[in-house]
Amino acid sequence: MLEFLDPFLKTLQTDSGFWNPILWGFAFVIIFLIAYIIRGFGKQAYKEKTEQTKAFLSGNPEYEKEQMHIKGSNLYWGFMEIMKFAYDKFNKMHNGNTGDYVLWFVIILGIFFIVLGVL
Amino acid sequence: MDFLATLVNHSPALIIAVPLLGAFLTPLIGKINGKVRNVFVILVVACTSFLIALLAYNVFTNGALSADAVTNNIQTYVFGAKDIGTPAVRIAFEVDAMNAFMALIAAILPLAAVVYSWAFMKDETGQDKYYTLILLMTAGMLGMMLTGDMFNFFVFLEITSIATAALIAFRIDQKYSVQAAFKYIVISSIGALFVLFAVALFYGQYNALNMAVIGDSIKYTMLDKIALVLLIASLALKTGIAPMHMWLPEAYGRAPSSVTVVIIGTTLGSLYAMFRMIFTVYGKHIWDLGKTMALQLPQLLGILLVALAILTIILGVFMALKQSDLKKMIGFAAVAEIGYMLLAVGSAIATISLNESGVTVMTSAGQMALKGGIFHVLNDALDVGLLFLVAGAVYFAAKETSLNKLGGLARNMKYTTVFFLIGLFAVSGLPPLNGFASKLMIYESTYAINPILSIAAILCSILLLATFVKVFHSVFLGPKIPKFSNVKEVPKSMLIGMAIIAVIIIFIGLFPNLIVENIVKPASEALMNYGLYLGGI
Amino acid sequence: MIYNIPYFAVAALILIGLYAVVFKRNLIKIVIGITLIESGVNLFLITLGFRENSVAPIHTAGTTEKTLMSLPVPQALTLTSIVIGVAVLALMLSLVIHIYRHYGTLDVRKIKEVDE
Amino acid sequence: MSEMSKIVKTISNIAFPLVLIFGLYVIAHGHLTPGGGFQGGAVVASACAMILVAYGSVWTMKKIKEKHLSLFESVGAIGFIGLAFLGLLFGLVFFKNFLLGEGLIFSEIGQGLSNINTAGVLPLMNFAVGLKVIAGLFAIILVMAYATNKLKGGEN
Repeated sequence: MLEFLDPFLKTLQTDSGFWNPILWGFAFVIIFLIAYIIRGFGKQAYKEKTEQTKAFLSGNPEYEKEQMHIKGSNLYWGFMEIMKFAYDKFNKMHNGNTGDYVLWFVIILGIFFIVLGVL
Repeated sequence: MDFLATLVNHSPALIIAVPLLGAFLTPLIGKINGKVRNVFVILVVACTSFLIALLAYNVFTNGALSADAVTNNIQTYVFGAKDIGTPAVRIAFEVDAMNAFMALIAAILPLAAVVYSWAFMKDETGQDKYYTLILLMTAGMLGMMLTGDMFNFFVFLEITSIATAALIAFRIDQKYSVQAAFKYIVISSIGALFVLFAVALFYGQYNALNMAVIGDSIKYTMLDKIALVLLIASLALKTGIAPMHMWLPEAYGRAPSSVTVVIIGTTLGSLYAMFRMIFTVYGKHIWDLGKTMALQLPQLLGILLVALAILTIILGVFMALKQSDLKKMIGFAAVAEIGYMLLAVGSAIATISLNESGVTVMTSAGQMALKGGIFHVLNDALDVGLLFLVAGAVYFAAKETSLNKLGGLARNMKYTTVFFLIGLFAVSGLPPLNGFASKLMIYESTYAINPILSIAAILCSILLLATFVKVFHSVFLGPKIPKFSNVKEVPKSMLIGMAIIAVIIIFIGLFPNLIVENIVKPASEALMNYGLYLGGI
Repeated sequence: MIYNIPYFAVAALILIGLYAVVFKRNLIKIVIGITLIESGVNLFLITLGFRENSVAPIHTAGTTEKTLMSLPVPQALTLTSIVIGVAVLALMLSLVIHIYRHYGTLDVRKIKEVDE
Repeated sequence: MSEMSKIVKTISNIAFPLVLIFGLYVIAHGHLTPGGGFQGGAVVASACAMILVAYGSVWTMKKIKEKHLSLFESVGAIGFIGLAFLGLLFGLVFFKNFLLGEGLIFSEIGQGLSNINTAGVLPLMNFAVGLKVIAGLFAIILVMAYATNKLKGGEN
């Protein structure tokens, strides 16, 4: 009766594995339940909306709510700092100059010529 | 002959003709009323999508609707001939499973775009021109994806470029969009001219313009090598493969979002053309290793493409992480996604080798990579398209795209946030959405080919996730910002436009096998069995 | 030999055009470079269709059927390419006008986005 | 662009109809001689451009509105595509030359090498393309001239 569902429910077979979102969904639900149960074992003394939930900034005064939002460019600051050597080069590449964009095309054309044409 | 069969037989021509006619009628209808025009445009695009669906169904089932014009899953259409399907020295459309697959992508994107534009473009002037150009662009994109004629391909490429450049500069009062459009038209006209040069090289040698005829008679002379180089390099330029990708984030970022969705389709059309050139036009030399020397064409080409692909992924992801403008960031992410497709297909080409019995085969890992790459084309179009529509919705609601100024929008824009989360999960390859299925295929097969490739791909995918988490944090989460406290949810038509794509993403995510078996596998086989395409005309 | 001269012209035109696009800073000169590349490609197409001692492929009352004619197909292709070229040229020039209006300069190094 | 001297105006007045007729000739003989819709259209548009140069963009803009030109342009394009659709309707193939040999206009085959009454829908398509090119090119030139004029005005 439900044969028309068969093609929908078949598993995607790859060479060494498989992927079935429906099975994954079941597993997800089970793991979520387990996690929820574990959460139940947490500290009972924790109460919401009391002193406990207030931010503690090493004694500094708390900012206004509007100023607390971390702006986009401040995220991943450490990563950018470490990768600075790469970003310097990348920024130089993306200099917004049309001529340089075409120059890259000519360079790639040359590389392809050398690799495919001569070899 | 009943009506449906006639319609299906003529669908390759009608798919181009309907949007073209619609494009030229739009300014006239626009004189009546804005709403009538919008309904008309949506009807035209819906009609086109319906025709594409018919054509694709007919091709994938090898003539279930009309068996007349289809042989071996290939439907041909010769313009102006006595009878459709007669071989003649005319412009011919040849639609095999790969073309049909690409056309299906091109059926979804413009539909979502025009539905979305209803509200998105409501307050703009020059909407007649906008809709005309969108329809022209759709026609050009579909032409690129369906044509079987080299010169015709060039013409459609240029039609698409011109319409796209004009649309990127649609907000002509913003200086960044004008300069992005100028860069786009310079880059794309140079790319198209080199394609034309390659076409001329073919014509000079084989006296033919039809892809199948050229592929049948190709000899791989020195001139053919030059033509191959020109074709691959210029189509890579048009696709936005690093280090020639710099125009892409600017063009994607500065065009109105509804336009960007269609530009994704045109970019993928160029990518498709590259695959078609490599696998079909040069098919004889990719698959015929007996004669060539120690260093063989598929390996060389594959390694080159994989190197470019890795560069594309890394550059795209790293630059995306750094951006502070929402739309430009998604643009760089789109570059990285293109890298994944090229990685898969390049490594598939590199695995072509002679087996023990002296027959050229692609290893099973290579076939899986090819399937994954083609599947990823569909997924990328949908995921990145959805993200751009969300970015457009954010711009529409808050009139701001800078990540440094936005914040806390999830409070007022619930649906948009949900759509963004769907796009985020899909584009960064998290289960259970569609991006995961195709990326799994790519990782697994490239791991079998060379582990380093797949490790790099996975690492970059994680960075991609980090990028979009940054967007999610800085745009949607966080406290209410006073400037955006009055922001409202976007109008219904924009939500419907996003929902069209989101529903398809979830559907593919839940039933990946259905898509892979019925659509992706025939498409990859169509690329591998070049002989069928050559025999089509 | 004399018939090879157009091919040298083709190479020269394309290279000069690329040089102009890559190294010139004035937007108008970049546009000129693109049209140079385009004329190079068009010249190439036309040259491919030429046959020795042939006449233009026009049927008028005077020509007999047996006259050797150049191939008409490349000429049709060239014509299409010229038509497209006109459209691209018009679009590029109008974009240049708008760029000049916004930036007040035609120097390509100053036409760029600035990250805030 | 401001208007030019009386000499230029007079000469362009004389030359304008000649150029116009030559352009129309090229369009009409498109299926017999080199030329056709685009070439003839470009010639006619160049005649219009000559008027534009002689009389200045402001004057021309008063006489001819860009809106009307773009209307003509869409009519030409619709004519072209419509003829292709008629091929589908009457000849069962898109772009089919359905007029050929039917006894209507432009229907003869052969019968002398410079017979203008031949080639089926091709002359009609040439007319459509010609209309589109005249309107399109002239609109481009007009708008550009007007825009650069305004640009100069803005600087002063």
